[in-house]
Amino acid sequence: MIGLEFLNIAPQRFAEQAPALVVVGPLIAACAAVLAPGRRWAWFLCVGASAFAFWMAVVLASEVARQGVISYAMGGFPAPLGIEFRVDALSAMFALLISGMAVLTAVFSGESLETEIMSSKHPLMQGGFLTCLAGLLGLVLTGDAFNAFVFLEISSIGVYAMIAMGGARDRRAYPAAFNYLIMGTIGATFYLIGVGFLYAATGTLNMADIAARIPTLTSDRSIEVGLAFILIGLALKAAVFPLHQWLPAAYSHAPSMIVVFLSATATKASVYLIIRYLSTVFAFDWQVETAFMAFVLAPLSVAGILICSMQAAVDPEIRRILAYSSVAQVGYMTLAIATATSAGVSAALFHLFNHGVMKAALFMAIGGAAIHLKSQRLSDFAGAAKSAPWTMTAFGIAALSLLGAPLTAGFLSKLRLIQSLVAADWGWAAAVIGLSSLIGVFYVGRIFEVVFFRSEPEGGSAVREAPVSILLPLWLLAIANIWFGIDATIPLGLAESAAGAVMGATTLSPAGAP
Amino acid sequence: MTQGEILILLALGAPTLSAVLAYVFHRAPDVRDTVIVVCAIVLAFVGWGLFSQTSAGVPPELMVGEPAPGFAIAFRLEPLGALFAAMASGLWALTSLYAIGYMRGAQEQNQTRFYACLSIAMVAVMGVAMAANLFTLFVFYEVLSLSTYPLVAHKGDEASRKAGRIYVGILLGASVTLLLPGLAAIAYFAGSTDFVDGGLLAGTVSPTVASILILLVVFGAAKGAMFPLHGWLPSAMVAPTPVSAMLHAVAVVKTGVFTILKATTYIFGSEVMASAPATDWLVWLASGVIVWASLVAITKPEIKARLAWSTIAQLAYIIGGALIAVERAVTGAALHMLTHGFGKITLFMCAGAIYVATGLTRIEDMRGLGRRMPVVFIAFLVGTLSIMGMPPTGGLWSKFMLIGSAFDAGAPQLAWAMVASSVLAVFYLGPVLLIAMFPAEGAGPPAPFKRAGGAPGLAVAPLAVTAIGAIALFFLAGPAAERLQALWGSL
Amino acid sequence: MSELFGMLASGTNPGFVLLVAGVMAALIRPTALRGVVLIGAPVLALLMVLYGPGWGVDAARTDLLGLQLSLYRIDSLSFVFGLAFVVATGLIGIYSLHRREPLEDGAALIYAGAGLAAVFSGDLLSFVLWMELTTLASTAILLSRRTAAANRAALRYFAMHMISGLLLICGVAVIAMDRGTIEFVQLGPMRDGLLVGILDPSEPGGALFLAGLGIKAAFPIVHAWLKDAYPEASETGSVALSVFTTKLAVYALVRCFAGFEPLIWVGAIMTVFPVFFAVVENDLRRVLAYSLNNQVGFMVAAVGVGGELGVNGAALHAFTHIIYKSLLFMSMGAVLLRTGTTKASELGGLHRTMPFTSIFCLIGAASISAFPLFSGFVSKSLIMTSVEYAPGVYIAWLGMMFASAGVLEHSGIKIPYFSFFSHDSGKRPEEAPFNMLLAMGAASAFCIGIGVAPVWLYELAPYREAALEYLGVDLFSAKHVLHQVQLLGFAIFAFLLLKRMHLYPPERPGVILDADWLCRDLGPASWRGIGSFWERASARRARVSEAVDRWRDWLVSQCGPSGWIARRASVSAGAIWTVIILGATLAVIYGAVR
Amino acid sequence: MTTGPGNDPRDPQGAAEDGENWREEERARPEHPLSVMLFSWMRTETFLRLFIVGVGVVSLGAVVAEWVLSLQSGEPSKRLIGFYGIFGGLAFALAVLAGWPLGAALRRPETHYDPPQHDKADAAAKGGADE
Repeated sequence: MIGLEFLNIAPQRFAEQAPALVVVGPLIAACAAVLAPGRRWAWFLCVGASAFAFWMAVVLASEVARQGVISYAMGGFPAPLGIEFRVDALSAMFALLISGMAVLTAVFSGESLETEIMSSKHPLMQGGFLTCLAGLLGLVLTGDAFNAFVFLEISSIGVYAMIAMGGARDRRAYPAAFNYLIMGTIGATFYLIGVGFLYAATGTLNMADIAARIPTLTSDRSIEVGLAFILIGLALKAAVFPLHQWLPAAYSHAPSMIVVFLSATATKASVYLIIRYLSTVFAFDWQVETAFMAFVLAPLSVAGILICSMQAAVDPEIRRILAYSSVAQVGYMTLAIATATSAGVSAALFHLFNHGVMKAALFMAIGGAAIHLKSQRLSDFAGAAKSAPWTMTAFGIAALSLLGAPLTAGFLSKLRLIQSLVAADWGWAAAVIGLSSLIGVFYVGRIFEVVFFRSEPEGGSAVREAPVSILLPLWLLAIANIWFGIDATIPLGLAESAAGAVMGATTLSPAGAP
Repeated sequence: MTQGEILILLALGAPTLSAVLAYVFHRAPDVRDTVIVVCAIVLAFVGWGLFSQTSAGVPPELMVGEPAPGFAIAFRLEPLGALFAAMASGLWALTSLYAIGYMRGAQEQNQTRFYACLSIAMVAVMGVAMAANLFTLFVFYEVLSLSTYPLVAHKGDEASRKAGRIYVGILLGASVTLLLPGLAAIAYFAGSTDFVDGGLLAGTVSPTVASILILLVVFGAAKGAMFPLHGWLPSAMVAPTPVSAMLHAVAVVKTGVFTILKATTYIFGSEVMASAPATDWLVWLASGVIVWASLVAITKPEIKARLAWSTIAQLAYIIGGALIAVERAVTGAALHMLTHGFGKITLFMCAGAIYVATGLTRIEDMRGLGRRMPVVFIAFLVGTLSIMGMPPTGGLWSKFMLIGSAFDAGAPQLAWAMVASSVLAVFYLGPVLLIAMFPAEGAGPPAPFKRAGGAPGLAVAPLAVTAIGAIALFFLAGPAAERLQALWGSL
Repeated sequence: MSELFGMLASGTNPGFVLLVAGVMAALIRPTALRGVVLIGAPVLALLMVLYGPGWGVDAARTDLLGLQLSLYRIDSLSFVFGLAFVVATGLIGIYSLHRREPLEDGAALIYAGAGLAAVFSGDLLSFVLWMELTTLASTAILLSRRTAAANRAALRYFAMHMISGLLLICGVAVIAMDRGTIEFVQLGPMRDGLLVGILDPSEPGGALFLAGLGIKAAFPIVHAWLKDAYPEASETGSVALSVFTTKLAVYALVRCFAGFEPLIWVGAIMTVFPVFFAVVENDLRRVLAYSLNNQVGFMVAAVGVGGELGVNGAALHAFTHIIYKSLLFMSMGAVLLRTGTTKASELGGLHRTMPFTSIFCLIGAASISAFPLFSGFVSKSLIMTSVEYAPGVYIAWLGMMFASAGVLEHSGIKIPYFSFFSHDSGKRPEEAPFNMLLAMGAASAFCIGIGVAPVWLYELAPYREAALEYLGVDLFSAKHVLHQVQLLGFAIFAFLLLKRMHLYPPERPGVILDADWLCRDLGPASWRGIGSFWERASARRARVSEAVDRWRDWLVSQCGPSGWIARRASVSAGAIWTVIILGATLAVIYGAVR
Repeated sequence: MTTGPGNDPRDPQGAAEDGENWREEERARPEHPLSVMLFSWMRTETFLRLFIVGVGVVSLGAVVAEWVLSLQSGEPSKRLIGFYGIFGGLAFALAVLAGWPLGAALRRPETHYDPPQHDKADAAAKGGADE
């Protein structure tokens, strides 16, 4: 399914434990990394643990592809009493994305941290990163509502700490981290309250059990209220407009490494949970849910897409431009999900994957450039393409992908999004995406013009070519952007099977048409 | 591998190679220029090969891959595309010669990037011409937009950067906001985006839906410079003349109208077009644009601006023909792509040759130059006749077919607009010839040459060839039209 | 000899010979050599016409765009026109021998060649194509005068003929689509005993074609190009111009619209209104242009009558008209060459030193005024008779009678009188060069020869029997001659009386406003009006765009880092939003459940 | 007979510049013998009177002849005897007399259509557009 099945060479017993190993591995490595004797060791640990997690994710994914849903009882206590890890195609896709990005981020982190954080704090940074990774992976694999909250908090705590560590270089990171902490906690609390409501109504925390019991209850308001709290909480974590206020600051002031990782994964994990709750826990055709999606989620998405694209179009700081663009892109995903069709969810997941690939590349390139350039102002990147051709070419490719230029991944996902919206008879929403693409032309064009066509300032550009350890993952992502734009088998396959696992088969044509 | 597949690969490969080698040999301008010319000539032969294969009844095909279900990158030449490919590749060979003459004559900067981008633009044009479905066409359409942006912004000063912004903003903006949703919607309604004889959407969509889709396509393909998305074309005139000549007279604008033509012919089909109310609105709009753009052209004192506005009017002819979408109209529109291509490229090359030789761009300053640059101005005369649709140029035939079919299809306003614009062409192009070739007595002496020896031979020879081509089309239009009509024979 | 020409002529349109000769003439510098081409080519063409393929035979065919083109076909109608063209070309060749303008000579020959080729075309499309070439060539003739006024006139002329050419092309395109054929068949279909043209003006294609021909034939209101452009050409150029374009239009009108009754009225108006303009016009060549317009009106009226008599009338009148009108233009050309002007107010008394020219001019004047024993009488009688006997057009006939008197006034009297006689201007120019005299003499010989022995002209008529019958019975009948003598006699008598009584309007310099005022005064004025409106509009637009810019700047500032949105992006705002959205969600959910 | 310098029709201004000599030369050119023979007698008042009378006589004669002819043939004339003559004379007089009001109404100075001189460059740029 994903072309990486050859990695599934682990012994069967080992493979059976993969759901646990994929979380536990990074968690243990996190502790080890903090205690690591030097920054180089920490880095090796970090890369190793990420790679291990990725391997396990691949193993999981191929197992899922083979046998469908994997249910793993943590510690041998079966559900509903024990904590169940329930891995289906949706989870597997996210596990792959998160762990894959983690590997690249880990590789990237070596040189990047060098200039951003004092070296004594590297192990802490790497530990935080691995904690976060473990949390995110757990989040997407667990089948337990409360356990999901725990993993959500684990990952968040790692993130808060890492953002704050950026304060050494950019003091604005402290308030950013604090704000994120407050907002994140509100979100997590809302989620917890929602789970509490569900528990009160159903008496279980296992998602599958909740799903099974809901139909037996007649008109229990607590279910509906629980749903509202859970979705709002998760929307906050996923940075759905206007609950995204924490995100731009966090992305623009945190160390590059964590931004690369966050942009590709963190909000996406929350999107995962949203899909999970909407599809698995509750029924997608439940009128409460469709009402929520049509009257709350869709308007918010549209507002986010347009307003944040506008903000991106005028902001002078390059990382904030990308941050706003991220919020807009989350809007794309939630808009597609809000159609409540399998095609919509599939398109959202497809875009989610591609967006991860392109945003990581963009932030990575900025991070690579930032090794020598302290400023983040767009104007300081004038003529950067001349002084750092490799870095900036990769950046350009990813930017084109963000724009949705053909032959890049972004194009296909945008096409798919529009197609799913048209298929759901949401032509106006397709028009919104078109409009925001128009704004996208402006902000990407702006970046392009500065980077590629503005002449260098007097005395040459401060941007320098990034080191090989950054160029390597960067170009891997850039090539992936092109590759997935020409041959989208992998992301599309993942997205389709993930959507299929929770929604049923995808159709994109009207009845009767070939 | 069949011969057709090889030809398609060559058609994409030759300009790609040319782009790569331009960078490889950027330190040796002579080698670089030679390589570019060789690649262009190879491409011209390939273009001709594609055309003759198509007309011999073996349409070359090539399936590259399917990035997403229903969206395949695939190539297949039908007569319309073959004609476009042959025209673009043939003119490209001449333009590359001319470009070398011009760029050396005018001593422009950044020549390597220029040639590389020009070559990539050519890859895109060939891709558009050969596309087997709207998706592939769209992909190369966008590649063309992106690759020509550096050409427009070539000078790098604020004015040209601004022009570049307008250029890319309108072209990309329109295509992502309108064409892309249109593409997705077409794929949704038909299940694919393949170009099908008789129209992919035939019998599947209501007139209302068809109208929306038609509007999305016609305005989305902003390269066709349909009002109100025409603003990029005059502003793109800051680019060096070879760019204006090749791209804004031939490749880019023709890609726009070609997209529309392909869509109306193979996606919508004549029945859907006839049933959709939007067709009527657009025909009225096209008629208005034809007259209005010709009037604006009269007011422009700069020769390139005049030509640009004239192009806007002429493109509306083709769009009008595409909208009518019956056999004769589409044949006429395709033929007009060809004849206007030859005519307009000649005029632009003349403008460039005059600029290289004398540095003049304003028409009023060109008095008496006809005697000093006879070849250039005779070619200009030929180009003018072609734009007016006078014999002995091919422009006559395309106009003949377009006008006839417009009357026949119940769109006489379009025909009258074409008549009016042909007459207005007398007033926007006529004065150039009058001032240059028949200066009134008592006018001052002609402006001196800025460059010793006038325009370089490399900048004059190609325009003579295209002028001869414009005349030859008078005699070859019949065979060309017959080839195109094969497209309807397969129905 | 004849066989040789037969072979050559069997498949080659004689127009091509003139075209080739035209290109040669434009390139050849030595005057003598060019003279050979100028005279040799028409001679060759004449032989080709005489020994051409059989009538009605398609001698050269080709296919184009799915249409069958017939490049060479002679029939009895085209033969008359072709012959007249060839003769005129020869006269022009002789007349222009003294000139050193290769471009103009070449253009004139190409013009003639295109005209000849058009006449001998067997289908509408090739006819129109050759017409387009005549437009180009005649514009070149105008341009080769090389004066600013001629250049501007050329541009107007070209635009007008572009319009007409496009109308013709539109017409052909529509006809081709409607009928599937564009053959330019021999006249022949009979309807109610009358010959009728091949096109129906009530169909769109026919209407377009008629409109195009109407411009070429200088129908009223669209006639101004004729009087505007022809007098701006050089002395030889205007001779060439006077021959072809309008007569080609007449030829095509005969083919296509013979028997279309409204043409009688159009023709009658065409004969009448130029009379008034010619009276007040000062430039004698412009007077001739008006007179040309008026004469074409006679032909158009004959076309409208149709039938054998009408067709004969139109064709033969075209033949004689071509010759006497060139003769008149030649004589005025000689005056222009020798004095530098043709303004009546500056001329007079030239007969003292230009006796030959005066005589030739008088012969031309007598011909155009249709004095018996001159060529105009021979052909115009046919037309007047045909109109007289057409039902329901008596008023038109009266108009044409009036115009006959008018012709006498402006061409018969005004032209020779004000240039050669009248009061003495004091100018004593040299007599015209020999070649000019030769050409004028030959033309005069034609005029008198035809007038005296009309039989051989009538032999050429498209409907020979009908023509010869008319010749035998009516033409020289005492009654007819007496009528004409009365008409001319009383008119001349009136002239003499008016002149004696000083009631004849004096010749004053000036420009006479005509329909070209529409495009020369009203056009520019409205263009300027539009321009100023546009300026005002763009000023307003600039204000609008300023407002848009301000709005955009405001939007940008609100979206920017210090804008309204970003300023409210605090934690507390986030918390408040969370609560708001929670509330909204709960409301929606409750609403949905209820 | 010698050729004057102003004979080039394309250069009337040139002729005017050294016009005085030319005029003299022109005046000096003797009348052509043929002209003397054919036309000189026309300039006498006697001839003119005779000519007017002659034209009148011929015209009236034609009317009379028509009348005689119609008597002889016996069939009634379609139109009034002398209709053509009366009509011709009146038509001619009408056409000529119409010249007075028409000239007043339509005649403009000779420079009427000349392009305005002040914005010559503008006119050149627009070319024929203004015409």
